Amino acid sequence: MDQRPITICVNGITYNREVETRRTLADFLRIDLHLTGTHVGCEHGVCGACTVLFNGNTARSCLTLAIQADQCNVTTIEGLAYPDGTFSELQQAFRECHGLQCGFCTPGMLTTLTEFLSENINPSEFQVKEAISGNLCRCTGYQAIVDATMLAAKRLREK
Amino acid sequence: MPLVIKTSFKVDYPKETIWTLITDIEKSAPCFPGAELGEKLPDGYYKGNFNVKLGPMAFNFVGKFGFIELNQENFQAKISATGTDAKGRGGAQGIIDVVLIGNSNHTDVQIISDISLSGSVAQYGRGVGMIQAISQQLINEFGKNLSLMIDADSTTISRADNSVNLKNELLTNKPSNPQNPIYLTKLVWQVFVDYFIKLLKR
Amino acid sequence: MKPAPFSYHCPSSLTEALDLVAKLENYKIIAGGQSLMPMLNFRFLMPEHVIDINKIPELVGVSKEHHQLRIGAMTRQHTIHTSPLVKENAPLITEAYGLVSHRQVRNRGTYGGSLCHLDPSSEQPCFTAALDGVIEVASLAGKREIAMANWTTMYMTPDLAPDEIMLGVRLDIWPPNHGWSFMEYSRRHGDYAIVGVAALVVINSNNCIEKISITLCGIDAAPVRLYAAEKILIDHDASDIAVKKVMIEIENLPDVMEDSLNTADYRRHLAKTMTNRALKIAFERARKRI
Amino acid sequence: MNNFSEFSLSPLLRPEKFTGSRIQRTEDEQLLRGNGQYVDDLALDKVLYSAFLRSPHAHAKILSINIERAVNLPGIRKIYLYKDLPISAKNRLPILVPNPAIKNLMMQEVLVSEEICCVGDAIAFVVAENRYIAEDACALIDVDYEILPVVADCLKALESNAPSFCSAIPNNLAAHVKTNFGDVDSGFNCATHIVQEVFWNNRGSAHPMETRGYAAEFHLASGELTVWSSGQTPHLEKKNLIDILGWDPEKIRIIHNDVGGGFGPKAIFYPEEAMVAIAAHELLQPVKWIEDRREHFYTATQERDQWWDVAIALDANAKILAMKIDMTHDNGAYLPWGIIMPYIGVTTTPGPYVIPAIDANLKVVYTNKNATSPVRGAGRPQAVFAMERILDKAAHVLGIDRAEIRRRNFIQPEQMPYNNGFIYRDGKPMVYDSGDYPKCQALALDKISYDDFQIRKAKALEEGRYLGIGVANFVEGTGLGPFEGATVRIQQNGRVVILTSASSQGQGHKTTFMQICADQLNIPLEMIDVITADTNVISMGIGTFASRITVNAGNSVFLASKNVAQKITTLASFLLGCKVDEVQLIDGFAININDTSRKKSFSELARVSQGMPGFSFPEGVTNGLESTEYFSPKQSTYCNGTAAVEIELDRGTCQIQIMKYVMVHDSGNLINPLLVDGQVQGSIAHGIGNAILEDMQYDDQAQPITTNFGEYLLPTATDIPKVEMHHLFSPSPLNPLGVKGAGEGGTIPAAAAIVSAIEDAISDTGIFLTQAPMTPPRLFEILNKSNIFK
Repeated sequence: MDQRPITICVNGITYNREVETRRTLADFLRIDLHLTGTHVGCEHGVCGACTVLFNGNTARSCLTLAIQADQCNVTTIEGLAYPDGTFSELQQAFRECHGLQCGFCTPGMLTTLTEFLSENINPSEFQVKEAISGNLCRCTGYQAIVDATMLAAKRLREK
Repeated sequence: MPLVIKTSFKVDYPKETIWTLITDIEKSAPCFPGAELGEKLPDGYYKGNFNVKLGPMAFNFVGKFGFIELNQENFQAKISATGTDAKGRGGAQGIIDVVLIGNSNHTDVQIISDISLSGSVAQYGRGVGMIQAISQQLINEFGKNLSLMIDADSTTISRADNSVNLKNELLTNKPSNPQNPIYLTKLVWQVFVDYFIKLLKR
Repeated sequence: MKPAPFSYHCPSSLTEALDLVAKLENYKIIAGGQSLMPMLNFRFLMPEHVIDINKIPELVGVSKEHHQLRIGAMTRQHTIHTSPLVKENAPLITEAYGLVSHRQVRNRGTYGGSLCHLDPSSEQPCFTAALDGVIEVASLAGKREIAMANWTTMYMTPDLAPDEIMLGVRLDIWPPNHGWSFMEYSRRHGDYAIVGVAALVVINSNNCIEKISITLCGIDAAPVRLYAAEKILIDHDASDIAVKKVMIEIENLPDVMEDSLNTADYRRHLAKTMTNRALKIAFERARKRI
Repeated sequence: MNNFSEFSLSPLLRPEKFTGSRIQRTEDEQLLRGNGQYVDDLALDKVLYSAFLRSPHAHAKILSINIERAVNLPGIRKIYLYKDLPISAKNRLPILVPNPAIKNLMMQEVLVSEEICCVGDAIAFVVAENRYIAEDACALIDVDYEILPVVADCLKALESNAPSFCSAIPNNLAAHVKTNFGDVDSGFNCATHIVQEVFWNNRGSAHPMETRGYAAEFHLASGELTVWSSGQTPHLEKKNLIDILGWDPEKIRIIHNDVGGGFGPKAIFYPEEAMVAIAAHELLQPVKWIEDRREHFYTATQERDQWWDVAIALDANAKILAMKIDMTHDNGAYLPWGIIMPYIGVTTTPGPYVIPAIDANLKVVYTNKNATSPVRGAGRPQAVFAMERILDKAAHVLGIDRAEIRRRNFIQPEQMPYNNGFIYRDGKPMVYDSGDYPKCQALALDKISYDDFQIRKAKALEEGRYLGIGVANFVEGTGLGPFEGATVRIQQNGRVVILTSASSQGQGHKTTFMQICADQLNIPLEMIDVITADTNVISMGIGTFASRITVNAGNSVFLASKNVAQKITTLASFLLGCKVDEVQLIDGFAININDTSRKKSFSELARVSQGMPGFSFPEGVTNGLESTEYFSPKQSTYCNGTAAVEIELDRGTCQIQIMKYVMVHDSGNLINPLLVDGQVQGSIAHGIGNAILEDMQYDDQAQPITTNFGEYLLPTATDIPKVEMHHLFSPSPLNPLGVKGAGEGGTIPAAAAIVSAIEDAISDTGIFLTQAPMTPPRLFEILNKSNIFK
């Protein structure tokens, strides 16, 4: 078994762990670090539920090996709220607009849209739909997620 | 997933010669890219391995194969082959019809393979086009190798060694490529080397 | 759906990587991993070794060299998509990357990885062929260059020997007054194209076609460059008649690939639709830039 | 009908503080922080992981299994084969919903003993340190198969020379149900028009984003087994485990924490759950199995694969006189949910229309494909597809407008309650309880400006654009009994807890129940906790499916809360020295309205109600401030709706774009419109998937060939339009809240409306579309045959 030590910073905390080289980043976060907010929905990079911010940019954690995250920064859904624990504009808007039902796709939606809004706080509804077109949701029919994103964008603009 | 694949190749030999060669599994099998002949079973079948690359995927099908019909008059043969991937990724089973059409100096070998795949190999959705494309290439290769074997005097070539070398060259590595002459000459060269080595061994 | 065991290698230099590919059997190179990882998770692929070339600086970067654009094999798709240098010199590429999968994938996925995976529906081999890309590969024995036209040896199999690694691609820069369009049909936004087309054209002041390039993906194992059609269109006026002539060429394409989901007829129909639309846009853009 | 209506309700629920308002969900706080507790999130000490070796063949006999290479792999804890199962687990799984019409019953085994009946059947169960190793081991288990002839086509399966899908079953016919009412023959004899057509819907999968999963832990000290599941029916799971393990009921506890979507297939009991329980008990270590997505394609039940041969007889005015239905259901290999779903389909056919006579003939046929059971919509989408499409065809034949032919056949509101003639799955006559079908369609047509569509269409055509419009109506039996229970309790800390077995997969039940309870006790939501889906908190339960929870559990919460309010006021009246009707409940206090300084908190009252040793209660006071109710509706409630959709077809690609989607939905009173809108929008997305995207394909050897999300296409954000939603409120007279189910209505008419619109966009070809999904490749093949591209 090919095991290696890695150092990884997740949501601002640095972890040193031994990982088997074939272990995916998704499994590492969930099983080794008990950060189970990142969900695994398909393990072939289509559903987007496992999306995390990898050195600031979104990545499918089921298509990334944990070993590849050595010396890297990762942000998961657990790290999206403000340090004092208050919801980010996006999280708050998701709650107000009923942007989640079962909540399983939510971590991927939030990380994806966090990156999206960081680059565009004045999006059109279509741009939002494009931005989440790599994230599958079976409950909401997406509209409430789009509404939530538009609301969050509005608040970010007013901030 | 069931596939009917029609392939054919032409060789400049009388069909009698080709018939004798093809129907002698111990001789012809090694000429088939990826085929490794195993032991003969009581029921007349042979154990065998078939290594094939489906694009990025390399499979090693372990199974058995043999003739279920030999029709000397019409030069028609029916082969049955079944195999399971050694790494548990499913299997393949097929009935292969071979018909020889030709005259005293040319033969057109027509092969209709009715193959059905199971397990994850069947579910590699992008596979169908790939499998058809690859089949013709394998058959072309088969035809070339048969010719080479006859050229190199089929009587003196020891199958075992030959099969081994053919395997090493042809199969597990990069599949051969008509657009790539270098590779073919490499192959020809390889076969002759085997042949001479064997002569020297005597 | 977990990868089978493999031993992992992470060379920090090209020579180190070349040493590895020269000595290792049954290995796979992981670039962005966006195609490889699913195949590892599904266990379609079960290599003994995985060589990670993400830590090799020489393989990354976009630059302009003489009259060509050079893109390193490990340059991320998102980097290329958003590169001003690329947009200025090859807007076709920028447009094509807008259709490549999704942001999360483009952040990790690489140009070289895609060219080596060589999915017949992928946009990247298609625009590479359209821009007469030349692929640079290296082994311990030295460097080798392969024209995109010869890169595909068979279905999803590039002309890359086991001891070779792809370094990058050089692509022709078209004159500043050229028109372009990349169009594709996919079932959903970001899906692999069923059929895609890359069109480039230069039109002179009398609306005559001086230079043209038309390439299809999703039609065969390799991108299909419509050389015959291009020949016919040179010096032809950039009109609907010209477009019709290309339609005839597509109608006469010998064999169009087929799979369990999309028939050859459908792909041919899509090829005509997409080419028709792409050419009109390319003509339009070219005229604007005269 | 006499005393049909038990409860008299105003069309809109009497205004309350919480009930009826758009309350944000209490569930979201944790989910949005990533603190959900899905089954794979459970941190169990020393947990073992597992994987199943599954058959690559659709029909085969196992000749031999050799685990030598696998068992010696480091990290392997145990490999189970059929022979290793406890005796009680060697029987086939019990059928969940038996039916006398089932002639040949075939159910799954926990592990296959000998004969495989579909791809994905479990042959071996590997328990290991982690899932990676478990999968390594699976690849090293050598199985020798004898491949048997395969049944892949449910129509061919009935031919005399067809092979049998399973050697234990003589023929492939699982059940043949004939049901009819009225005089069909005279209907057809005196008809001026007879319109007939054969329709087909393909299978899809539910694909909740969370796959199935189970974790089990055996507590040596108490001898109890706890099973956490990602399911829909905790008490049904428990019932099955009791039989399979042969244990005392009180030793088995099922808990569903957060569940990542269900949509039907998670409602049935699967072999994997039994296997995990058995292993956890035997290995004295927690065992977890999480289905991967590929397994979900093989083993989670699917739906829709049906052939409908339908004929209607009409008079000169296009009024329907009679109908004949001949339906064949491709059931796949097993019958976990009996024949309920295809039967629901048949009985749903009449929908909102007056049909005096129907002769229905249902054949449920086994094939070597994955088993079927209800998926969101549960047989109704196919029925509505058949009914609405045949009406479209009739309209075409008679030369009248598609909306007009529907208008002429609607059941009128004054005909309510209306008996449609069939006996429903609940064994009761199908009596529609309320609804205004003509108004529903009229509103939809108005909102999509149906009347001037032809002008839009003509104008678009001038620009070479092809528009189409489609309309579909449905009536859906929801809120099925028998019951779902709830306990409401005031605890000694003054907080209120609601306990119910109703399991949530994202519907927001907790919030809904809190709203209902808060209004009855006049307390803020923050004072309430809700515990759902734990078999230890309430003795009986059914589960979450068939849009039944608000009707059943919701009304139980309502009644139990009322009882508790009663108990509080009675007790308080003694302590406050006033009459019962002088006690008012405000924010957790019982107050004497004559002297508001005199009040008792819920906490004080709860303590008193728990009694003091030796002291008796005053007369009229009973112990405890709690009540348990099992509301049992006397029959189903029937929600209805109309979908109207306008599309543009791109003939160059055969892709359609939905320009406008209007949904008018009537599910009676709404407890929380915010959540209902979410349910409807979500179920429409599922229906759009069924209409144009989701196409589960098998080859002629019953090999599933679309087993990943790259080839089985779920709708993404760019495929789903912003639906214009309107609600009508026809409260059900059958329950105190006047509610009906709302979770599936969006899915049911979607394919019928969209395919009708596509057909309208190719009206120049005269082609009639009979299939769903109408994917672009499928539409291309149809159009190409008609040479319109030439």
